[in-house]
Amino acid sequence: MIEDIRALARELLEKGAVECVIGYEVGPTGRVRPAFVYEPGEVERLIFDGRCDQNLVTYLTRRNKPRKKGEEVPTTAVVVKPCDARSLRVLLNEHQVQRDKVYIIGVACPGMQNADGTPELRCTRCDQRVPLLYDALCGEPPEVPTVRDAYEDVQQIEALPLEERLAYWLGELDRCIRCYACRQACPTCFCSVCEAERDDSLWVGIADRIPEKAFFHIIRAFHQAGRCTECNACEAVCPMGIPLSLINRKIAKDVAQMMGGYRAGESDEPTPLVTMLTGEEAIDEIH
Amino acid sequence: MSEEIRIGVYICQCGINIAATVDVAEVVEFARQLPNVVVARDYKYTCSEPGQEQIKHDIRELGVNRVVVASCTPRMHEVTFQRVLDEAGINPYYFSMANIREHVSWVTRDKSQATEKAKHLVKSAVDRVRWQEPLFPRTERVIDKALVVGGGIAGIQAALTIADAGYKVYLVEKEPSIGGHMAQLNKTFPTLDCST
Amino acid sequence: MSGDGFEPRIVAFLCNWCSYAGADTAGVSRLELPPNILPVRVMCSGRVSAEMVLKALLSGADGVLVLGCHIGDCHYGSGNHRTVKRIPLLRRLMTYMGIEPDRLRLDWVSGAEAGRFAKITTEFVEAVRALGPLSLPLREEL
Amino acid sequence: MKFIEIRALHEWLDRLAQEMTLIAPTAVGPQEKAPGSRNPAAQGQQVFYRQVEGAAQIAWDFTRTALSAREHFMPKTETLFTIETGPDGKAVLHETKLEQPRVFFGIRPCDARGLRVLDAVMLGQEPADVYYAQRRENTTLVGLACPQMWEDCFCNSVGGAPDAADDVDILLIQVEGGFAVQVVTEKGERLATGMGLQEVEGLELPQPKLNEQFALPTQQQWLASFNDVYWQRVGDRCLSCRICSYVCPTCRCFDVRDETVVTPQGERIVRRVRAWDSCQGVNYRVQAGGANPRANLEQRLRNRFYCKYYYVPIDYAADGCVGCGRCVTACPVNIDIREVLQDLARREPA
Amino acid sequence: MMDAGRHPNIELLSYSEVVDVQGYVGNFQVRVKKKPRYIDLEKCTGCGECVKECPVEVDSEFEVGLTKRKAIYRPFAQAIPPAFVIDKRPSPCKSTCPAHIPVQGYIALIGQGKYDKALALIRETTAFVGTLGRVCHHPCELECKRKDVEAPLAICALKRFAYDVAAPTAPPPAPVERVYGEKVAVVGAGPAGLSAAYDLVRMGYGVTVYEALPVAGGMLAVGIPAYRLPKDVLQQEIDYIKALGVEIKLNTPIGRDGGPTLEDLRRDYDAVFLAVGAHRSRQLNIPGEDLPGVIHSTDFLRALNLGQEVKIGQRVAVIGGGNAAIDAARSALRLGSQVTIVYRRSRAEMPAIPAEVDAAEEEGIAFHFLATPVRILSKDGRVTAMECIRMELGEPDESGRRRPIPVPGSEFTIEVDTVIVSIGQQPDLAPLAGVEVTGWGTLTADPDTMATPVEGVFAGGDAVTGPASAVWAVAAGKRAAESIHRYLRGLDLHQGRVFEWPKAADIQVEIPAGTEKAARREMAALPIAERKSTFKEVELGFTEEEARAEAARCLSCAVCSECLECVSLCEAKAIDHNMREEFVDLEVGTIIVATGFADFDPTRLPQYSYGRSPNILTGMEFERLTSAGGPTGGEILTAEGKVPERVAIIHCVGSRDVNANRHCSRVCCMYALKHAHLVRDMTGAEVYEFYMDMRTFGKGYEEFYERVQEDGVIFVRGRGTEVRVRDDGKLVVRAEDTNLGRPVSATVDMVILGTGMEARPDADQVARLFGLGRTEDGFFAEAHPKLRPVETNTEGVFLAGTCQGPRDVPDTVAHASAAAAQALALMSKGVVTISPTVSHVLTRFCTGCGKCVLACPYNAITLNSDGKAEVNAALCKGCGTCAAACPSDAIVPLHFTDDQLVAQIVGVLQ
Repeated sequence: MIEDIRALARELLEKGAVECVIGYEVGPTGRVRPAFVYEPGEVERLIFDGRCDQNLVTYLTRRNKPRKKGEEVPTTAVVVKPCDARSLRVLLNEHQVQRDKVYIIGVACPGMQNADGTPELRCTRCDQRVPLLYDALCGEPPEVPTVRDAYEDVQQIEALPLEERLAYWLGELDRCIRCYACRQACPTCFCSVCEAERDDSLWVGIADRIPEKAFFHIIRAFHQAGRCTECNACEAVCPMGIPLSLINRKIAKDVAQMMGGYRAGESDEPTPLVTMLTGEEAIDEIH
Repeated sequence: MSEEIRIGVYICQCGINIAATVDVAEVVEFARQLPNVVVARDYKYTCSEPGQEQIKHDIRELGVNRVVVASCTPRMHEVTFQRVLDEAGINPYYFSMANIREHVSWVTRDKSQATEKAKHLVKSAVDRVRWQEPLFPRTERVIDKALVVGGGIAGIQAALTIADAGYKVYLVEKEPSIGGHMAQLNKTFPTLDCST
Repeated sequence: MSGDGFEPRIVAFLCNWCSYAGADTAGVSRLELPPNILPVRVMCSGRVSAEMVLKALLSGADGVLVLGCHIGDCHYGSGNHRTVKRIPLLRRLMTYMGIEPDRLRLDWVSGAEAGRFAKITTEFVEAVRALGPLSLPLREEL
Repeated sequence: MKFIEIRALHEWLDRLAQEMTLIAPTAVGPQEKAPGSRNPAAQGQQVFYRQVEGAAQIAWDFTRTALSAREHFMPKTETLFTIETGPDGKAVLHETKLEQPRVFFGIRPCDARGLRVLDAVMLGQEPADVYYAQRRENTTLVGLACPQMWEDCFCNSVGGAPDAADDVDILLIQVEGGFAVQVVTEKGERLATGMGLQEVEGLELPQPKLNEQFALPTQQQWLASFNDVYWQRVGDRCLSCRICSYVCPTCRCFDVRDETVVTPQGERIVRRVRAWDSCQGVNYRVQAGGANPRANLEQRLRNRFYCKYYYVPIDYAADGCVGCGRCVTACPVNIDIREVLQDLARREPA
Repeated sequence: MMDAGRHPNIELLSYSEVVDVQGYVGNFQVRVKKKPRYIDLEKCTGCGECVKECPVEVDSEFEVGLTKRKAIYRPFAQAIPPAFVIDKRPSPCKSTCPAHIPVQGYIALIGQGKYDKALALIRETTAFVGTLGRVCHHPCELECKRKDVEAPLAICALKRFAYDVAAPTAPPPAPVERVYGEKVAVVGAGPAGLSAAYDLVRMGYGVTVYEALPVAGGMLAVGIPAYRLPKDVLQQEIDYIKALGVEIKLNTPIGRDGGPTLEDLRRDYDAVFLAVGAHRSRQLNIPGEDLPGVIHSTDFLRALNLGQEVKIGQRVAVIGGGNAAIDAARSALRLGSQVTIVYRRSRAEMPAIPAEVDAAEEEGIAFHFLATPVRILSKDGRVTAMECIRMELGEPDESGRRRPIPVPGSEFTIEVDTVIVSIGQQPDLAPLAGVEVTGWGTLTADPDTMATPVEGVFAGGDAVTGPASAVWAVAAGKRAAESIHRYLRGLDLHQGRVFEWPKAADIQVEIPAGTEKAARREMAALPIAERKSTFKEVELGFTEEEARAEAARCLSCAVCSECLECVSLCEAKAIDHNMREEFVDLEVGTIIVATGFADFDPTRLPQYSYGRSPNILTGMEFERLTSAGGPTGGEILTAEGKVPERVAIIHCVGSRDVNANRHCSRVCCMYALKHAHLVRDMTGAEVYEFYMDMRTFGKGYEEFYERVQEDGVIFVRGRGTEVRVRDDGKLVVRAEDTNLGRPVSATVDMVILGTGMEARPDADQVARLFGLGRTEDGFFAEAHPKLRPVETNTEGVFLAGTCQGPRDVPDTVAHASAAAAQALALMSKGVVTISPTVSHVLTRFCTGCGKCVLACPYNAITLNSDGKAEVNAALCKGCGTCAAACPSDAIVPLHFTDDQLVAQIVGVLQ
């Protein structure tokens, strides 16, 4: 598969079809990291394996702006896993990326692995092995049984008594240092100025206290309603190890349950939170 | 920085509609303490001519440039007071209203509770008005052509009325002929005359 | 607020066309309402964002009530279609984070439903009173 | 050479915790974590410098803490003062009261060295920052030498050492059965009196294992690289989060805002809040009127390296980076300051 | 009505619908769809001649189904505009037919016994009438709506009937006059090539067809055995084409054997159509395939058809499941062999026409499903047996059929001496230098226009699609002909053409009430015994009675059958069956919605037995009965033609009823009184009026009520609860007389149901179009029930008449006048004031994600060319829904900003 990716990357760069190919490489200390390849001669840097769990789609939003006023938006090729493709679809739906400015190198995903070689938890509940959209597909789709995500992790929290839930989250949020890595790594958090960082502290101030942090995390999750594709980028980058996916997945679960099975990034349908009722909703909790 | 904010607060007694349950004097005293409030007054009927004049007077004489009226529902008199501001030369959107009649005096029995709640609402209105901005309506041209959708008797009547007044009308009918149900009627009650 | 016990403070977002009018009608009908309800008028319940609800809770409200037009009666046609998705979803998320669900309620009150307004507000105040003040760590601390 | 047995040390620490504030490395967070996750922070509990109630809470077996010692001298958030309405309706200002005397036990030499930069900025010019000054004054540092250099550490390349005693009041070095104790300052001397130290002849100190040393770029190389496309290439990867600056012992940028808050009693107070800021944040350096000389991500990223290795040495005559390696470990996209330094050092001086 | 039709300021757009409304008060942009009337309004004189020969009759809407009208009709005598209109809808058969033959038209003509006209009508589309009538795989029949009644029509057999009965006596055609100088070369005289030639020659072009084989007809001639398509039928049809002036050069291959090359043709002709077919067999690629006893079906059938001697053995295996395989198998059977068909999937997946498979089985052909040969065994160079392996079906492949997978170890052997391979064909394109070939070995051509990448060269038929059926080839030829015509005339190849016809599943057809079941006729067939030894045609065709009975089953889905009889009758030449819908864009300042109401359908309340007796009438039906222009000429008669002696009128049918509509329809009391009066006046019958309350609120209404009381009408206060139809046809009405407090009943000859008004079924679409609200009863909502009865929540849009709620004529006129006055007030003032409390975008924060655009109930927000949200202040009503949807706080509802509301929230909590 990696040879396919490299060959494709070389071809695209040689033809001048793209300015840059975003993929993965191994850094000098052996860690896998995003790679930005501009020269055909450098494509050998690219790798792809079970360690490549970053969501590179995050980088597309900022590349969708012209370098200088009046310049064309450059075309970028990006290596996209099935989960990343859903993020990309959300960005396309929300006009953050122009389809003709991105060349999607889809990869048939073998599933990502933890440091110890076990499959990543999120990959064990993933039922897509081929991205929903791509310009070229690299690799053979592996035979992986279809798994239905039962949201068992979320259900565990839901099953806790209210006070224990509060205690749990207070404990987790206490460690948050408001570094915003979760937001920055998230492909679908692309506001130019985050509500939590307004100059006028309209909603929250700059302090690192529970109310501010609770507001930030609840509202960030809420803004992800119908948009979070559960790529787990937020949790993967948190320097404090806060299980952020539990919040986002809760929202995704509820959106699917309440709004006719909607799953972000699987279609061109926008988040149901901004549209009219369709009659398929199961909203049982008015009051 | 823009001009100094000078808020005038007017608590209406509404006869005894408000005054019977809300200690209006206490609310006035409370309002007077609030930041940027330069004048706070009560009056029997703020919406009356003398009540309106008082506001205009304060705008002119005391330099009040934001107005809060605590009285009845804004669904009743918001427009009235906005006009007062306009007439006194300040933007009508520098106005905020606290509903201490329908939402307080008429629905609360305990006088101290009512007074407390009235203070909350006045405070809220004063805080809000500080953030309010001047707004200006604008006008748009109207194309002098009309569309009538449906060629039954209603559509025909409307189209003819407008056409007779000299305006162009497009009459759109879904069926191959206009006439609608009316064309199917033979005689109409009570005079039993012909319909077509 | 008087009394020895806990008196909850409730922010009630009322849409201008139905619920605010319904509250007015309650006044005109001289119904007795709990003084704990502090109304904030918005043009449409669709204006009430998750941020506003949270801000109210974090700023000292013990409960938030969102009242709009009945579905189908929205003055703006479908503003409340968004509300009916947004608020219950927020309520679920809040509950998940450990905040009692009964601190947030979405309901519909038309301009004529004075009795309904009184019933909902009274019920809600009693429900929040039973819960006590909102857990302090979530509030602004000194 | 002075020596203290482990048990004696524990007893002393337990006593100290009774008498004053004792800060020490301690494990924080739920123990159950996503097993084997690629995120190093999710590998179980993390160690922080936190106030402890006794020796039992102290984590002895740690590499470096998740956050540096900075958070105890320049807290993430502090209220400088509050203003509230007094009974007569007039505004009353309350200044924040500061902490009791503190012992900071177990600080790593690099973290202690980082305080030099903070000292230079907060105390080096008039007026000194009173909050910082008092905390610094009130705190006695008991260092704990690293038995080896850890993964990603490079203190030896920036002039430090895993067992350097330069910036602590007392330094403990683990030896068989206890710790060798170096009392460095007078402040340390005062504290050490209660420690019950033994004098042991011929105590052999272990030599910590060092990481490979590398050469730093010269001032000329820094100067010549400022407008290089290199920063764009590194910036390509950067997420513009603030992890690197928030884990750093020498980052000290802060933001101050006056905020209005409502107390649970419903009273409104105004408070002046100081909180950490970061040059990596999008709104860093936005000036009144909207101008922003660090509008681009790569400009901000570049700023961080120049700050450590160019601005601080020139402005404050201090080493801006202590080589703790936290930013290297924590960076989610593997922007490695060692790689950057070596890349620049390889360049021909202009 | 007349005034409206001729007022100089009124532009009447009849038979039209508003499909889109943009803009805002004072500045609306409206798009109107003008449905095709198929009759030129300017030319139509309204003479009514056209109606005479129209074969299609449907219920008259105007006479509420009491009489019939034709497909070409005028709604009523005084209609405005007075022109006729053709009621033409899509039909599943014509839509599905690849060649879009007007199926319903020739079926209607057959039904009327006009067989020659039926043949002529089909020949308007294709020359292969008798041929397609025999070999077509008739996808039309799969979609025929009659299948929902019992079984689809035998469309194919009816086409054949038209040919068989009319063609022998039809006069030979005269050569077509050349209109254009250009010449076209067609390569291949198969159905595609000849269809293109047929259309081109009729347009007036010179056409020469080059054919490699010694006969014309392509696969029709050499691929299909005579028992399915007799040689003379095909030959007559080819002769017909030739008679029009098409030249066919036989034995003239292109690019080989000394024939001209494609380059030559391009030089000598103005356009070239390549329709070389797919005559090369696909190989099995198994050991033993080269043995002499292994032949390919194309070769086998070609040889048979060309009359060459073919030797096959006693035991024949045919490999494959397509039509060619069946043809080969049945032909081999007729040569006296035992035949087995081996097919790798199951019967359900066979691509052959199912009826053909059935016929093969009837004739005694054996089948081996789920098996495929792995090698052919031989002895002394002669085939002795074939080793096969069993297959099982796996996941569906790209064709949608389940992929066969070999079952390991399941090999078995069948003894055969001849193997006929029939697993598909490919075109032989090697001689055509310069053309572009796809990965499938077929020619590259635009699937819509048939244009190839080579200038002036078009291609179609099997050579492009791979082996398909004859009707697809005909369709391709027709498309190519149109494209070549456009190409030669310098016209756009696409513009104005319909390539995608509506899918049958999307065509809504209502099966007329009372349609009775009638079995589908099947053609008689040759006895099995006779079939085994002869190549005589198996199917024998319909008799005239069978054909007409079968034709009578047609449901006339399209209403107009396109038989084109009307065209010849219209002296004004006003009829154009090719009219298309048109769109008109209007700019208006105000809109008045006056879309009216719907009559309540009493079948929803079965207790009134409506539909179970013709003497139970709705109010509107009775209305027509009393009209001089109505079905009885204005006489009140029962369905039996008698003057009724007793009549009951039931009020509030579908109104004031929790099971139907809760509202009062306001007009029924009065029209019921009117009806009572008319019955008394015209027949003297006894009239019972069952009413709940008598609502006579209008001017002069109570006086009218008194007058009707004086007429001697018997009033019963109480809801008519039930109408029972007695065996003798009399009707029994039951009610509870609330004055007497007991049940009463009346036996009558006629019942008039006082059916009420309700909102039109399309009210929700109209509401969405114009941004209207609706009240609980489904009618459009006015802005205020008392103070603003004609305004709506969309400024500049007003309501007039019963679309807002039930009202009678005087009230409707008053309401409409009020709406007109409101519209006039706006227009005469010339300007509108736009409220400033609208949303405002802070572009610095806007990311252009579009959430506000979607959230806005008024479509007031768009993304501008910078990718930022932009508010049309005139459309914005200030609800603020956008602000709650915006994650960036980038859109601010002025006067209800976040700052202001937060200040208010925080303020109120202290």
